[in-house]
Amino acid sequence: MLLAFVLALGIMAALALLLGAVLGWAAIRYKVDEDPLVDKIDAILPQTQCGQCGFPGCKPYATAIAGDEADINRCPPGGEDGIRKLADLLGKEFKPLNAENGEEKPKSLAVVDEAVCIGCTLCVQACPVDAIVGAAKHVHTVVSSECTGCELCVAPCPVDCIDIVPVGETVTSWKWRYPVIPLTPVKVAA
Amino acid sequence: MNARAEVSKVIFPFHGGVHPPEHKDESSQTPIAAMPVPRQLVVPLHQSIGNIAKALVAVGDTVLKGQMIAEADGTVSAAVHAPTSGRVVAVGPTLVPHPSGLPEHCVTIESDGEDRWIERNRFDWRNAEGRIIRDYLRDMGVVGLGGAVFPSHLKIGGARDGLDTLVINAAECEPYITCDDLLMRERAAQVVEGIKIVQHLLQARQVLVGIEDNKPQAAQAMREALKNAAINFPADVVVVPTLYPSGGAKQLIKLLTNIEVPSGVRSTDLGVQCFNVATIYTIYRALEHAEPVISRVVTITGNVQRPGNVDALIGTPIADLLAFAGDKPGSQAYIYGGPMMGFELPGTSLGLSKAGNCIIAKNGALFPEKPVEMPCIRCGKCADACPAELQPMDLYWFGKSKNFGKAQERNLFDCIECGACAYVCPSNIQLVDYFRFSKSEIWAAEKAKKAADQARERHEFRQFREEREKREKAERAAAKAAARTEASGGNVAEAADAERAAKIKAAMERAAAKKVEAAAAQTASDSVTPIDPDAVSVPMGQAAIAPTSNEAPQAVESAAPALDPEKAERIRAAMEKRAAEKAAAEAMSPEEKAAKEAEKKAKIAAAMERAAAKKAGQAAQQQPGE
Amino acid sequence: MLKVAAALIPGIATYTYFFGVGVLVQIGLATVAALATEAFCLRLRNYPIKPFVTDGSAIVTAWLMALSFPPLAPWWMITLAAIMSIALAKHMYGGLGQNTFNPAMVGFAIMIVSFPAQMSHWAAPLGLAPQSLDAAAQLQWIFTGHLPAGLNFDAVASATPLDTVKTQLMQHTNMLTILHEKLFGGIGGIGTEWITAAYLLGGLYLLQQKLIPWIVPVTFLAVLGGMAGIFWLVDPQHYTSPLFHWFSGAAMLGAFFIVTDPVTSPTTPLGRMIFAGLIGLLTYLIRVFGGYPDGVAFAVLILNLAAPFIDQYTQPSVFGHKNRKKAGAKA
Amino acid sequence: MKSMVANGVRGALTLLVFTTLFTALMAGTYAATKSIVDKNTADAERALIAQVLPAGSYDNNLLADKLTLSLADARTLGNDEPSSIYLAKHAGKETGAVVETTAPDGYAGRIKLLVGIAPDGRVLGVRVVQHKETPGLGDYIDAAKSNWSEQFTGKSLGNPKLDGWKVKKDGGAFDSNAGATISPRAVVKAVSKVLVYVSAHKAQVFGEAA
Amino acid sequence: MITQTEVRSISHNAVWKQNPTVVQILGMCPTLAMTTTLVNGTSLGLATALVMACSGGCVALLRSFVPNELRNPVFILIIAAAVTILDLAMNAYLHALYNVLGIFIPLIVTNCIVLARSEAFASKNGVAQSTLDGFMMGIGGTVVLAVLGGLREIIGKGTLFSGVDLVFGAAAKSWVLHLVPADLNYQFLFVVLPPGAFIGLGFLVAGKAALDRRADAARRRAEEAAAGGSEVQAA
Repeated sequence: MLLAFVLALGIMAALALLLGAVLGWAAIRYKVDEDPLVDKIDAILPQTQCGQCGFPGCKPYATAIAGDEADINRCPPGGEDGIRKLADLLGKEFKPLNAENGEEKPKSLAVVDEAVCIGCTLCVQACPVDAIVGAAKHVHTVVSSECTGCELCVAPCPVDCIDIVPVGETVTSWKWRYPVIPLTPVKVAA
Repeated sequence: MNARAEVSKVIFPFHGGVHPPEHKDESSQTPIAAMPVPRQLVVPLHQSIGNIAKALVAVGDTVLKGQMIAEADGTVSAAVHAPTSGRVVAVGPTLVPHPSGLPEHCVTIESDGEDRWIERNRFDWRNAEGRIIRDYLRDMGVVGLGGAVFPSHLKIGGARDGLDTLVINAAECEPYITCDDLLMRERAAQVVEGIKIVQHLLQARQVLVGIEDNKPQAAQAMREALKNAAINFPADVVVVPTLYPSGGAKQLIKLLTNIEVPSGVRSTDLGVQCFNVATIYTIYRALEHAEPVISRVVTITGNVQRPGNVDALIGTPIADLLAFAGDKPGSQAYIYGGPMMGFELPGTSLGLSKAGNCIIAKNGALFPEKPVEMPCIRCGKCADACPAELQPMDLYWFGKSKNFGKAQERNLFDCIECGACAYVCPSNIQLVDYFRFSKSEIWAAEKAKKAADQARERHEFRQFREEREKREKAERAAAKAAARTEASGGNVAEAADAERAAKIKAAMERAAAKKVEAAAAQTASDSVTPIDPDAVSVPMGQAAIAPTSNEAPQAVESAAPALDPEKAERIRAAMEKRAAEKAAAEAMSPEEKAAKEAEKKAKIAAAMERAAAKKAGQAAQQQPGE
Repeated sequence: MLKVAAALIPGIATYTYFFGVGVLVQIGLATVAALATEAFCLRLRNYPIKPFVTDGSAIVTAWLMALSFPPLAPWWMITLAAIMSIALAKHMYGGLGQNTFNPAMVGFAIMIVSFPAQMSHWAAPLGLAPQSLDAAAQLQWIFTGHLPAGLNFDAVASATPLDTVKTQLMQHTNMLTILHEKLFGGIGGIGTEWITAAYLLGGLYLLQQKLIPWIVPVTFLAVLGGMAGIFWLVDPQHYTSPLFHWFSGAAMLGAFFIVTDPVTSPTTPLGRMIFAGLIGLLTYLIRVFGGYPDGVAFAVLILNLAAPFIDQYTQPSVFGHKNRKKAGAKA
Repeated sequence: MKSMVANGVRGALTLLVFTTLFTALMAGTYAATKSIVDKNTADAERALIAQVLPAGSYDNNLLADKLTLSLADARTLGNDEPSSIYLAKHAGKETGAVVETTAPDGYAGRIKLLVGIAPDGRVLGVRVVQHKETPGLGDYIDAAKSNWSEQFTGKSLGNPKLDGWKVKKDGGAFDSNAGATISPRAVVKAVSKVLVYVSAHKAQVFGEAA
Repeated sequence: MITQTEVRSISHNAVWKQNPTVVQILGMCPTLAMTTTLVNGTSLGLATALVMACSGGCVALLRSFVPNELRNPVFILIIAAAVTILDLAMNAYLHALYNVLGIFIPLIVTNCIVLARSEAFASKNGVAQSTLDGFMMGIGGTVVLAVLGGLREIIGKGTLFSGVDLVFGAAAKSWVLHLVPADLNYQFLFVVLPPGAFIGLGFLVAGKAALDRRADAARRRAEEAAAGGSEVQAA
């Protein structure tokens, strides 16, 4: 009986030594340095770089989410859809958009009223994606294909010549709708 | 002499297909009628699958028949011409024949009744270079008239050592439509002239004209015209069985040559090219008579008094066409195109487009209301009917559950939206609607993804640039400060020890100066930049406060190595180019228009550079990994 | 769907001829219960009742299930089975077109697992039993569980040919002796062989109407017969012939009416072939080596589960992509 | 490189400490409960055997008084391995024997049985110990499912005669459920085999111990 | 050490919100195999709760000594020890019940809910909290196992509390309720066999979701009413 105990203990100890050593070694050897999660989150974020989430850009917000420092419901341009995708990715529960961060708006573009623009370059400096062109003392224009509609250029403009215009649907951007299923549910008699 | 050799007449059937009631006799009994010039024409500018043509006229301009009123915007686009002479009364969004029912750019012309041609010069295409011919066709607005309106100039050329087979699509498989049938019966000789031109341009070794066996008269006319024309290449009419959608380009190519063209592959690369017969006709008119595409034959049928074919000007309001054919009461809607692939028009005020091969007045007798859509029971009838050999029930399922990735995996984009699956579905499911929905969702998602990637890249680049500017500024300032201390240090130096001590002191002072300068730079940049790019992980509220002098140099130093050096290098390279381009663009900016132009060019160039840099970067990253 | 029901009628008629009105009672009970359950579930799920109840799918389910039941099963069993098959196997999964398992077979399987004793109470076919039950006696037995005075259930009951073969073999009886029993007629057992032939007739009608893909019944019967043939040729003393396997039990009913159910089977041509073949294989294995006399129901249910998987791996190549594959292989 | 080794050593030592601790804990519990567990196991076995003996008919330790059969003998009783016959004694006098037997021909495999036999050849009791018969169909031979197995009590080789040791359907004396005759058939056959064996080895079973 | 609110939130979370069986769907092997009767289900559930409480406490106590990469082996070691001790103890002191639960007691080691809670909760929280969480998780599972076992017993066998004598001795045999008279030999095997457990569990999951939804709707209504009320007051 005693021998059995000693034997069991011995085998267990030997196993423990071996496995512990392997695990300890492997933990260092196969360490993954980067955090691919940040990139995955960043890929879901809309990249408007608008800062409405309270972080200076999408990547910082992604880093904060990955580090469990920020909630997933702080991105208005991403909308509910984006929150759902983040919830799926992180295995979290869906939360409605935090109203403090703003509300979901249709995709918009900044438009410079060229009659008013004085060419101060303040909006050029504000634009996070370099979508506004124009030199000092010359009228500025927004490159519509690169504008993310983040609205960051609106505030710095001293003459309020920038408008945020929602992008309407055109024949080229039109999408086929989800086919309506003509299955009319029976009205439950109350 | 007629040097015609025998051509292969074996038919290679494609999978699936359906045979709905043809309804062709109603409209094929009368010759093509000429439609009088209407009072007003609404000419859509989006007349190809590519970019919308750019308008060249403004309200109030007078135009002549055949005058270019909009030019092609880029390669995948085609010009638009005035169908008659008159005055431009409107340029702007107007309802167009499109399933969305959304307005799109149109030029509305009020006819002056004179129908006066612009001066035309015959184009000497035989001695012209291929590129010139292609540009000419683009400027003549030649697009595929079968319904897809693919710019024809893109299909000319490409094959280096000639083409094996030129397929002329005259199958016209959709029910009701007879415009190609009548065109061949009445203008076969001109079509054959067109065939000769295209054969020459493509250096095709043989030409096969595919006609369904329900159009014997057209086949006969074409055969005779081919016999009568002096052609020196093998060409013949191949009569194919009537089976929808044998008129689909891919299906017809398969039928005639046994070549299957997969999605995303140019048929030219497989040695075959396909043109619609009406397109061939317009190519002939354009090259031999310098006539741009300003009219087309359109079938008007269904619930009308005089169903038939009309040679109508592009832009003719649908209402005028219907009035010409005698619209009967009881029409619920008007189908634009055939009953299988067409769509219901959002109105009748809109103008005929080049894609409009048929208008069907729809009533309850001809188009009984479909019974209720029932759930899919996976019976597989749709798979049996699918000419693309897809599994429509699976695609339907993925589309319905918005599982688009899976749909794409199962070759959703091989679907030609022919509607055969929906036609045979015993549960009356509108399968094609789900496929179109899935496709447009996928496209939209891809577009959004591209835009996001672009924005991310631009943002990262911007951050990098700001970083570099700040660093350079700091370095300059430090150098200046160092020079100052060095000078003062020289006076004090007497012994080696003292010198060393002084050096240490100088270094300390240098560091201190650097700190100060950096802090200054920081504050300076803060005053113009609302977002502090250094404070990467600091919430904005904190970042708005200028950092203290202790934090600043730390941030400057730590932010740079935080970037992956390889990536930084790439960004630097891109940045240098970009900066140069931007400077150039800005230099040109005094004139508003010039600035725009330059910017656009710079943008394209920059995008190309970026793509190249990205590719190089990826390659560089992959190599050490392997 | 109604055509499928029509194709079952010759089978039903023959079955009734050999086994009495009990068959019709089972069918009637199953139909009523299935339709009522269908309507109730649709109502509960806020679906329009009329198009779904009239599409005939519930009726076909009910009939198939009733035909796999012993004609003298008590009334509550067929009713419960019908309710279970519609509510549990069909509507729980999302209704028509969404069910993973063949509802008829689920109903049957639940019952044979739960009440194996009652589910093996088969009356002897016409002319075999020492005492036969008239219509009134059958009804009395089905609805009350009692037989008229003087009748003993053991006297009217009889095992099915498949069951007999299996149990007798277990008693180490020689196959030839077994087949000499009068229960066995020409090939598949008295009555049974005619009923299966009638199913075959109905199946041919379905094939002619192109309502079922021919590959499915053909593969199923070929594999079942092939398995039987191999064993039979090796050891005819202990294994029965392919003909016996084809014309007894639910082979024909399964081949044309159950394995062909589109909802629960794969959709690709190759997939259908694999599906039907594996069902044939499993049916034979369960019949000969398993714990239950017939294997069609269990084989179908097991393969139902594998249908999406089979589909996934048997996707046919799409128009134009065949060349590409070949070109890729060459390159 | 060094940190890998260091970390490995640290991991090994940590795991060693934990393993030793918990192994010791488990071993301690095992030692503490062993005697009770052993007793429970023996009790359970005894109770199982006692099921086929009338209550109060023995006062000996059933597990101790047993006869181990040779493999050949065990085979005649259908067992694969050497089996035992347990002897019940009351005040030193044999009151019965419990025979382990196996019916090989159940519907779904072997059926293990315990048969209690009195010295005069009467059956004291029959219990199915292990079987795989179809639930709800053949499993009524299990005493936990029905009292079918009680009909053996009191029967002997002469009552009924040997050719009456069949189910009623086969013309014998034993009841069975309609539609499920294979399992009872197997059990009846196995019990009769035990009776035949015991009567043939009467001296060996009862005499030798006496 | 542990506050009242903590106790409440941990308990609510473990028993209802994160119920191991119907929400996390963990530890299905015992759930499906051992819920043939109310007594079986409850007993196994309680055994699991006991193991979870012990292992939770142990893990929380030792967590600071465990390097990150050794978490799994050490936790499993702790759980295995707890289960082995319970197994031996039950064998010794509750032998009849041990016979019934048989191989499922050692299998608690592999019940993923035990390791899951060690990893997700105990490795980050205090001893008291972890013990409570483990125990409450076990209780949450027990409740479901008991309900499932009870339902299956009633529908499948027509009895309730059968096997109670295994826990409380032979005297308890009379406690068994026969909803269907015992001599009818009623048995609905489909429910007794594992498929019945799957379907029953499905119904329980659906039932829980329905209850949650109803509670949610009620809360929303109450909120709306409150909001509406305040608006009215403001106006």
